[in-house]
Amino acid sequence: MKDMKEMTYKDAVKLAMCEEMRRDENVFLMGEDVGLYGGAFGVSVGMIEEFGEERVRDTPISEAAITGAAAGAAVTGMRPIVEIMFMDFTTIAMDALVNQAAKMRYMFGGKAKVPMTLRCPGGSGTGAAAQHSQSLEAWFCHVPGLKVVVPGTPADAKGLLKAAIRDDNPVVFVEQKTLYKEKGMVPLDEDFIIPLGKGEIKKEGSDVTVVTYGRMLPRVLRVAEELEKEGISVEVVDPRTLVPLDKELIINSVIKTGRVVLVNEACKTGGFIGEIAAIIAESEAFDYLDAPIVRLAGLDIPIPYNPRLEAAAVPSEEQIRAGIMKVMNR
Amino acid sequence: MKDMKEMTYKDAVKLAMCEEMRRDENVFLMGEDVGLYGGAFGVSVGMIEEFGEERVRDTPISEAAITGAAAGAAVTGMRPIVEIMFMDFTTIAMDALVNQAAKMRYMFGGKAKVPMTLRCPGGSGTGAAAQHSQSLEAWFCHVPGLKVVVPGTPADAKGLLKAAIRDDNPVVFVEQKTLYKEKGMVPLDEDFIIPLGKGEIKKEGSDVTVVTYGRMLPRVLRVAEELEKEGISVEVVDPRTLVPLDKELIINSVIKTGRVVLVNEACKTGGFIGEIAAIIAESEAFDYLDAPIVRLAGLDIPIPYNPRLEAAAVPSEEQIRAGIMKVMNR
Amino acid sequence: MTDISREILLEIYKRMNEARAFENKVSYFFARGMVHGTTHLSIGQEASGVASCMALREDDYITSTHRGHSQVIGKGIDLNRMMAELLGKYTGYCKGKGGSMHIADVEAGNLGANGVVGGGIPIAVGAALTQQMKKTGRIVLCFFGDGATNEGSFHESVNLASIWKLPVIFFCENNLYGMSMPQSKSMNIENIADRAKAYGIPGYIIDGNDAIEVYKTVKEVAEYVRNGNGPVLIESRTYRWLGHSKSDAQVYRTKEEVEEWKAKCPIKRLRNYMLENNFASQEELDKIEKKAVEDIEKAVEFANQSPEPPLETLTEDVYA
Amino acid sequence: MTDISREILLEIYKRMNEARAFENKVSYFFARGMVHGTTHLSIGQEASGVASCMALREDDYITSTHRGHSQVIGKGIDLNRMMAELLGKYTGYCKGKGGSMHIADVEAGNLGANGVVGGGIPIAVGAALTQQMKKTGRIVLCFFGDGATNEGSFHESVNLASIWKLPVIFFCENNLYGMSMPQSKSMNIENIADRAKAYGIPGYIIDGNDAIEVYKTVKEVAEYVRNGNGPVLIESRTYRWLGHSKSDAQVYRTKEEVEEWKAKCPIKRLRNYMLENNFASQEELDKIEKKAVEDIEKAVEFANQSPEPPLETLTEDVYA
Ligand SMILES: Cc1ncc(C[n+]2csc(CCOP(=O)(O)OP(=O)(O)O)c2C)c(N)n1
Ligand SMILES: Cc1ncc(C[n+]2csc(CCOP(=O)(O)OP(=O)(O)O)c2C)c(N)n1
Ligand SMILES: [Mg+2]
Ligand SMILES: [Mg+2]
Repeated sequence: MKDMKEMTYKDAVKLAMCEEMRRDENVFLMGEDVGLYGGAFGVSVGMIEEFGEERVRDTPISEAAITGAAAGAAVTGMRPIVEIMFMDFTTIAMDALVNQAAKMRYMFGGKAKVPMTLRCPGGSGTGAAAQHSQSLEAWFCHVPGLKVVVPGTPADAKGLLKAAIRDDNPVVFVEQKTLYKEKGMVPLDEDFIIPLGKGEIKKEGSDVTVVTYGRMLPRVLRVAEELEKEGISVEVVDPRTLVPLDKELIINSVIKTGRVVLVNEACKTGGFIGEIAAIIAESEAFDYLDAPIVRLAGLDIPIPYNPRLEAAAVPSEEQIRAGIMKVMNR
Repeated sequence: MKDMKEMTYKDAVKLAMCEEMRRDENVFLMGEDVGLYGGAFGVSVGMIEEFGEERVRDTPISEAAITGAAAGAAVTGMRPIVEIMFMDFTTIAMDALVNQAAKMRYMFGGKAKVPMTLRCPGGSGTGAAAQHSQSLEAWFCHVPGLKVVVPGTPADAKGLLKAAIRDDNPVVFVEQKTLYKEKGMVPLDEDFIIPLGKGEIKKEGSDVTVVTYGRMLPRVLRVAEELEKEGISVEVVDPRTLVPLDKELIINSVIKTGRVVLVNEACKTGGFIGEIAAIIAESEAFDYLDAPIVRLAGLDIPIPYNPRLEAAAVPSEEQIRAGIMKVMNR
Repeated sequence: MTDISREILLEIYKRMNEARAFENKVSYFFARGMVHGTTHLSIGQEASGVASCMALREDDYITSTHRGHSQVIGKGIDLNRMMAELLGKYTGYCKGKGGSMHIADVEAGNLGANGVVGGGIPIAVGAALTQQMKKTGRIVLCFFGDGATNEGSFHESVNLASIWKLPVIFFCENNLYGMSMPQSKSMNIENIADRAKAYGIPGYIIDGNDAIEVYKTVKEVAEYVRNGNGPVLIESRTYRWLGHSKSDAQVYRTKEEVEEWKAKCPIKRLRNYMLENNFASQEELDKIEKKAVEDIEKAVEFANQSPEPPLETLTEDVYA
Repeated sequence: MTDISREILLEIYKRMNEARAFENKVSYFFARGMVHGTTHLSIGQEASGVASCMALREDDYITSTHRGHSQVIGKGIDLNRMMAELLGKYTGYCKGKGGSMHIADVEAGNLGANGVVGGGIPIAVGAALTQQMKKTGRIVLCFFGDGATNEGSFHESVNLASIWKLPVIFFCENNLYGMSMPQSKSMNIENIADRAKAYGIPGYIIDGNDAIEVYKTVKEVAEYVRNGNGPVLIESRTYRWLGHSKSDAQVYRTKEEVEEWKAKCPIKRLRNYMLENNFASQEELDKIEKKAVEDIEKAVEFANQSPEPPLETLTEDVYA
């Protein structure tokens, strides 16, 4: 592996796109204001200068057509990356994504490939209120044919986005807006790929397993480090890819520790950690569980505007700590 | 309670609509081909004759506008019922339903009511393949502000639809196409209402709890009756409403039996029974569990056309029986 | 008299007859409950579906619809594998997983029928984008119905294609109804072609029952589109003789109206034209017709003898 | 000379000034990071937002947009509660849960700003359906931008309203850009009003910086719409002086262009008109302007002194 460099999550996303666009002329980016403007969150700033407006395509405000066009371009030989400005607006692209892109291959008896990546920023924390703050990854996980990725660090963002772009299936790549400015060491190797479906133990531990991903990962890690000092050894497991899911990694960790806390930002009811809970409860890990599973998730509410309320809508470090204490029976 | 009458699930749905439209002039039905044609599944046949084309409104093929218009009509004083021809096409209405209807009240600080009902037939089994056979209820359950109902019998269909129409919130009412022609006794009482959020024990039992809803309910009941004869006492719990969910009923049953099988038709990953598994695994019922939770769900595939393949895509009675045997350690 | 060659006219005639025979057979099967699911027949619309595709280059693309049998036969398809797909067999185009609503042959340029009204329109636009970016010189013919033009996907897609000047022909088969909804009730305009004005592109209205007009218009428009002038909207007026799908009592239209349109049969019309203008003899045309029916019988035989998809295929091909 | 009354002109002038003062204040807050989130200011568009609403009956409805401050002030709103909402306070219109993008007052006929481009258009259609079914005589004024007309929701909604002849005015504030995308690149037509042709309804183009033209057109169109003639599309041409939202370097347009439009200030224009035609004196107008600034200061004070929403309210009002 070549050098590493410290960079933001946002820049890691950009680097992945740029490297893949240099490597493969079939890769291109399209979306609202991704060109000169550089995207609503500035992820693609400067790309139009390098790649031109053919390959960094500004689109009208037409999420359904953009996403469907990506599917059509993908099935005929391109590898489009679509940026949907906020995850909330995938609501407008659901037919294209769910009924078309995800199902084409199967419906056509295996005689089609749809190598497209749909990038979208998810999550709350920016004061943008109910229609700009959702975490809807669970929806996509429920759609066979789609892969779903939610990176929690800059390095993962790079390695997973490159894998997504090279993958021959439609991949929903959920970026975390509140992580965009977070920094981390990122491998510069142009073949640094993190295979979709491979989770990672972000911190080893022996007393309790915490499974989490995305925005909640840094929070969990901070709590885990504090607790370490207090003598509680927390193992932090980050699946990184939700579909396909690294079940083995999760189950083995739970077998090892016998206790598990699941954390995600999305609304609790129907969130993806519910699926993880079910997987654990039906697995051989069930017999090793010394306490009920604890889930910590966003409240079942739309995200409010007021900053204090907004912050209280998703699990805080205090709540994560309390959840771990609870499963430890302390 | 007045008389009961035997009728189909489909007629029970129609009866509920007719009664509510007679009772409240603000209630009306709109959707594609709901008028003269009577709806793709014939649910509203004859209604236009009674109520006229103002109140049984044929719409163009415009799911986004129809659903958004229902929200707009609801917030200004009407109580629309929207029929989306197949659940798969709610993909086109997701912004209207999820970002608008579901969130209006909260976003506006409680100063709006959105009393609309979105009816849609879900599920496979009719040979209509991948784009006309999905069971997407889990999506809606993940959207705070929506209520979600999936009736499994004609009587429940009537009582729950009437409750949905009278409810002041947007309700997604998922009909089961393969149950449309199933018959059952239905109360004729015009005030027969089943409160949203109240589940029912469809069959009492003591050895094992099976939680299921919708199309899988009759299958589970048939298996349960067979097993009864073989000396296994199965309790069948039907939540009927997924949001709000009658958690107590489920948890108490699991505490009683110590074993639980969860069955739904939807794809396994991210399906609503995953949520139910999580609720059980984090509840006091966890300590009563004598075996891992067993989930039986649709495969993680789009629904294929070939009838044999299609049938194999969702849990069969044999598989349900095997699942129950497994949790019984037999 | 037309300058279309005799060979092409005969080929159009052949494929229209194949489409008719194919659908008559399918209709027969469904009426007897011998097939599972539903189907949407295009009997009466064959000129529209067949002659338009015949005007394409072989390497051009189409996106087809739920009412797509004439379209894909027009594009050139193996009838055996098509019938096998309809009967859910392993030898079908989609290995029995797609059925009538999803017949596709991506390699041969058929990007798939679509069960979602308007669902294929953005896909066509994306396929056209590929052609433009890769400078292949190919174009895309995008089919949809009158009802589909009320979907948001139509609007967004045509707009997108118009600003990027993509090589796509938006081909609206206006058969006057979207299921039970007459066009006159589903929109406040008479000519769907007028919707082109919202995107600054040309709009044409053609007689969709006249194979020659369909062929010539698409041929001409294809060159315009291929030359980088951007998309075009064609409204092809036609009629479906049968119900919307398997189960349709057709209460929304009169028998007289149906009879009127049956009199305008596109196949008879082309036949008469060829006879009157000495393109072909009665016998020749009879032979073609007969052969079409026979070929469909053979296709049925092929399908019947084909295996069901093995159960293991159930979970295959979800991912590449 | 206009036949609009002096009282109305003065009221329009007052509200335009309030809108300007409100947004100047908000801009100041955001620039200093004193508010959380983002906002979309309509400075330069006040005539369009204010005068159109002023032409409505008080009991008519509007659906507003992300760039809606002028619109809702035009409709008549309590500035204190509006400012409180922007600052996320409990006394705000949405109890601090909505913020700039969701200001609503359903009872007063404001069905809400919308964070989704085009999201309010179907809602307006539904509200108009209520008016038609209940025969209230009220109409709905539906705001959206040039960019929004490329969304499917625009197309489906206008079509639906056109066939049902619903009492709704589709009011497009064409400020030449959808975020960074110039109208000239996002669609292949010059006049958005031409999109009306796709639905068989009238389309008008007006100078959105001329409060008098805006008022008169909407007044006239409102009567047409109220009388059951169906919807109308109005394209109101205007310009936003500031960036799209809080963070916008505006690389997509020139300073000269912005300056050109600043010279066309809608407030100055109305002021000059009133002075030239003796509708009001310099002092009167100065007083109004001053009062507007003061009222906004008072609103800030009100908001600052207002409580934060209690934490218990977090889970309230999800369901009715
Ligand atoms: C999004 C969507 N809505 C509704 C349907 C149900 N449906 C299937 S075909 C059809 C009518 C389509 O009308 P048109 O576009 O005119 O095509 P035609 O059937 O007349 O060929 C409808 C409503 C669907 N398949 N997809
Ligand atoms: C569905 C959707 N897509 C994208 C956005 C992001 N966005 C917010 S405003 C805007 C531009 C809207 O342009 P226009 O309709 O012209 O209104 P303007 O901002 O110019 O007033 C965009 C792209 C959004 N809020 N909703
Ligand atoms: Mg039609
Ligand atoms: Mg604009």
